[in-house]
Amino acid sequence: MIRFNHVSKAFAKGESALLDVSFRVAKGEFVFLTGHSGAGKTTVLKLIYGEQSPTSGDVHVLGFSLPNITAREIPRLRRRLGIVFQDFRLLEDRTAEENVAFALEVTRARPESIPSRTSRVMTQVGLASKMHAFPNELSGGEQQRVAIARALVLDPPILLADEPTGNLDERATRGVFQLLRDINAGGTAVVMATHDLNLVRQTTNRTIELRRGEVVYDSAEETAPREGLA
Amino acid sequence: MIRFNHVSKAFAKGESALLDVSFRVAKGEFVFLTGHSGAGKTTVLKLIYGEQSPTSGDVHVLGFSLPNITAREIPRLRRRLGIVFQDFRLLEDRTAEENVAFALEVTRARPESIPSRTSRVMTQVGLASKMHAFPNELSGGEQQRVAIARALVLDPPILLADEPTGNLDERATRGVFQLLRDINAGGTAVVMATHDLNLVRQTTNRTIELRRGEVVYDSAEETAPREGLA
Amino acid sequence: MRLLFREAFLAFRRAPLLSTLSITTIAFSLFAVGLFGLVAINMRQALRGLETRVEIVAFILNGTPLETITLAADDISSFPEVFSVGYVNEDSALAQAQAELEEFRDAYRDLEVNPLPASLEIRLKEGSRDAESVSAVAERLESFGFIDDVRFGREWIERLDRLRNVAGLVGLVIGLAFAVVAVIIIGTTIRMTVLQRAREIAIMRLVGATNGFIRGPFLLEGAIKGLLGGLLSILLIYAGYRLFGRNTPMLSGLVFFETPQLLVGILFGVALGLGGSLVSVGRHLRNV
Amino acid sequence: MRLLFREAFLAFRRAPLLSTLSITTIAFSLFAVGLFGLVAINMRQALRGLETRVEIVAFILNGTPLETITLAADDISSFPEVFSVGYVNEDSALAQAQAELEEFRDAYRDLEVNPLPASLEIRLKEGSRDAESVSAVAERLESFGFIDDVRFGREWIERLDRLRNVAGLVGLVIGLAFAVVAVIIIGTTIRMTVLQRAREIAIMRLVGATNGFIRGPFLLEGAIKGLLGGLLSILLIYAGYRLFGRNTPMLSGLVFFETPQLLVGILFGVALGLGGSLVSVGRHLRNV
Ligand SMILES: Nc1ncnc2c1ncn2[C@@H]1O[C@H](COP(=O)(O)OP(=O)(O)OP(=O)(O)O)[C@@H](O)[C@H]1O
Ligand SMILES: Nc1ncnc2c1ncn2[C@@H]1O[C@H](COP(=O)(O)OP(=O)(O)OP(=O)(O)O)[C@@H](O)[C@H]1O
Ligand SMILES: [Mg+2]
Ligand SMILES: [Mg+2]
Repeated sequence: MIRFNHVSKAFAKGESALLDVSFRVAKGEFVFLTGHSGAGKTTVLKLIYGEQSPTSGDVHVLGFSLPNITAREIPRLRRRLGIVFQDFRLLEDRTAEENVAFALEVTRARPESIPSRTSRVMTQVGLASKMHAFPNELSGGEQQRVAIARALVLDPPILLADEPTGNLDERATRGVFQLLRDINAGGTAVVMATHDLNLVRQTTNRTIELRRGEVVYDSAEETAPREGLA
Repeated sequence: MIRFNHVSKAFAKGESALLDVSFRVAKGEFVFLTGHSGAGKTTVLKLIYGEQSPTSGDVHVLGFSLPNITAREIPRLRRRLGIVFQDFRLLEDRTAEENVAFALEVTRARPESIPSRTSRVMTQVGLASKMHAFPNELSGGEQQRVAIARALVLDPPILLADEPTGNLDERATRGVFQLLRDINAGGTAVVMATHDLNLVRQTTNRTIELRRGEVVYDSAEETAPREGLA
Repeated sequence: MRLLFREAFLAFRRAPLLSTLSITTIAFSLFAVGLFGLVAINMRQALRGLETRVEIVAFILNGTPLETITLAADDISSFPEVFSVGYVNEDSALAQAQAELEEFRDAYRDLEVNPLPASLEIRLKEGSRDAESVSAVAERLESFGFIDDVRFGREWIERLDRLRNVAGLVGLVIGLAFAVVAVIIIGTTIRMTVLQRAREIAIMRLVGATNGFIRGPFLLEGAIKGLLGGLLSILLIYAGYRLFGRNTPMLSGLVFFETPQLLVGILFGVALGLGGSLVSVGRHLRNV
Repeated sequence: MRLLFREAFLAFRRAPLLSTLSITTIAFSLFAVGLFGLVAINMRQALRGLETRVEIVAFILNGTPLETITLAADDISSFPEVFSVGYVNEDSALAQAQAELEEFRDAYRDLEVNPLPASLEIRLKEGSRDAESVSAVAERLESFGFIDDVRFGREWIERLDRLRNVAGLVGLVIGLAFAVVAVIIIGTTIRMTVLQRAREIAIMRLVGATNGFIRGPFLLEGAIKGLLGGLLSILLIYAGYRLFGRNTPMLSGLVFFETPQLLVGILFGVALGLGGSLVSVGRHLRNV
């Protein structure tokens, strides 16, 4: 479903966020993306949903391929991805409910189905009582859960989650994680960037670790030498 | 230094974020503020720096007293507080360095001293190499550390930190926490809202726990019954 | 479709200030253009009034028999440029002179003989009142044997011609200048709406909205603003017209736009709003 | 201070589009006001030209001795309203009439006796060319025994009076309208700058910036924009003046503003920019 092929990403100022990164994510897999702050986790996700373009190498997602993707194809790609952004990216002038519904409207879902689908996910993330609050009337953790709800509501074949539990307490974190696992059990591939190592250690899910833009560990390739790790 | 006196806070829509909260923070104390998402941690901090006003009760900070504080006094209060916001609140069109320097300019610090003070705190948070990057060129954790640097640079008598490690990996979290402890050792009172219970458990610092807007536990009043805790 | 309208109206509710500014700008620009248009229309009207006074006077030799004159007059009225031919005999010429030329009434009062000749007064059709046609007619008149002299105030007609040209030029230049400024201001205003909502647009694209989907509400919004602006401008112009017309009795008989002209104005407003939106949003979407 | 300027200029670098719009709006508004001002000035100039033609003609009874006339002329020139007195004898009156009144040249050609009387032509001083003063002088002239009749084109003078009033009124109304619109547009534009930077302002307040500290750069920014807008408008007006003056030879002798007037215009621009900023930022800071 996702394939990184010797991907590097450098920025105008000469800093490089990714260096020769290669990996594959199969249908229905659950992958943790870990690494220190600034290691390149968000950059990997941005390449998947086409917000950034690789400097070299190529990325294949759901049959689309970067950097050759056309401007027309990008919306089509994104509508098949559920994305939880690290900084939430909620529309400030819409209520929590409208933010979630908007993702459905964009994909031209049947209008009758929108209210029920929206309130179902809002309940799943524990925000049924905050449907009509605007983002600035929500606590940090509540905003994060709205962002998660918006990604879930699409029932996408791939879910990308960037630090989806950074603002959540332990209990809420466990809840969200369980939600992601349920969805994954339904066949959705999940890529979750996180530095909550507790979470990572609790599970046997595949883990890809980045360090300064390089993949230094991939549990799926345990046989390969874990270079760079002390 | 900080005193909450039967403080309640309700919002227009009738939801109440705080209910009869009372506590004191003494000079040089280090206090954790914990609680589930939406418990009211951020609201407590907003009341301290005067972004919100209590619905009933009063808050005393550094000789100022809410809700009776005048519009003129608020800047004077805030210039004596270092604040790390949960959502960072960086100026988008200034570099990391300029964001930090701005806090000094506002307090009318001597212009000659600004560059050295700025680069010192940037080094302390491990961002010496990112001085000239704009916020949107920084990773989530890097932005968070710029926000921390901006709060530290003022050498304030009180430091308020709202979830300052939510976007940081374990190592960076330890670093930032150590930094806050060093500053606390220098006499600065620190109030840190967090749900990183690992961090809380590692230390013997005072902890105030909120639940649905009520103080359900305050380690300084261990003798009092811990109502509401199972 | 319902969604499209909801989004467009949401934009008004969310940015009432910017929306008001856009509408005001469109209204103001159309108001300015319209004002000049109105002045131009009224000027043309006034010139037409002056033009009707363009006439050729052919003095008739003393003693020409009346039948000759009548026949010639018939002949002349069939010239393609000629609107009417009138005969003024010696006595009425004197009466007219005394009535029109106050300063010489005294002088004429004492006259024993009438020094004025009879004449034919020829008025021309509306399209033939320029210097060229008038000269042509005058020349043909001179070929009649009984005509002594032909007068037509050459200078006055040439001045009218020039006035007409200048008025047209000035109206065109100022109208164009205002239209250009209007388009610039509208474009910038809408570009600012777009910029103000840049974060929102960015988020929309991140959740997979197509450019068309994003553009739709903006275009509708622009068109609605243009429509409102157009209507407002007509109100303003009409108010100005009434106010001005009321307070300056000297300028009575002012005319206002006719319905088709008003419709064109409103359509122009809609086009401005739509065009401004299209350009701004298009550029923004291409650049991001 | 250095900080203040740095912040103000940063604003330009950061929002070149909005800054340009503000400057353009100010320039455009001043341009409009200035244009009407210029038209008004030139109109006044033109009216003054017409006014110099306001004269009173006093016809003299046939056979009045020249000395009487000369003495009376001296007397008349000492009237406070009178600028000059000229004597026109019978022969020059005829010559003048023949030269000026083309259509009656023929009529006069055949005259054996000169029907025209001699006259005194009296020009008035600049401040005394209104209908009232002219009538007063005319009345006093009529009291001279040898004066037959006094003519002064009452209607023409009254029309001039009315034209003067209308011109003044129209100029004032349109100028005011444009100024009001200018202030509204500038205020809204700056309000939008403020709104666009609302997040920034909120953050500044959160780190303890006082209202004065926040307001400073905005005010300076407004003043600078006003200054630039004022200069630009003068450039525009001058360009228009040259362009227009060049292409319409009929309107030669147009005058431009003088330096003090230009300075007032620029100051007005600065005031607009400053005032707009003050109001917008002030309101925003109060409301948040
Ligand atoms: N637009 C940009 N221009 C320059 N450098 C950038 C840009 N975006 C990211 N970077 C840099 O690339 C590196 C990787 O960033 P990325 O956001 O992928 O980190 P991350 O792993 O998500 O970190 P975090 O856990 O803190 O969110 C960082 O050092 C960052 O400063
Ligand atoms: N402006 C507001 N209007 C209405 N409700 C609000 C507003 N601000 C906060 N709330 C509500 O008050 C409650 C407490 O919010 P607060 O931000 O203090 O929580 P928190 O403890 O900081 O949570 P988190 O850990 O998720 O950041 C939440 O339920 C929130 O929805
Ligand atoms: Mg990241
Ligand atoms: Mg919070």
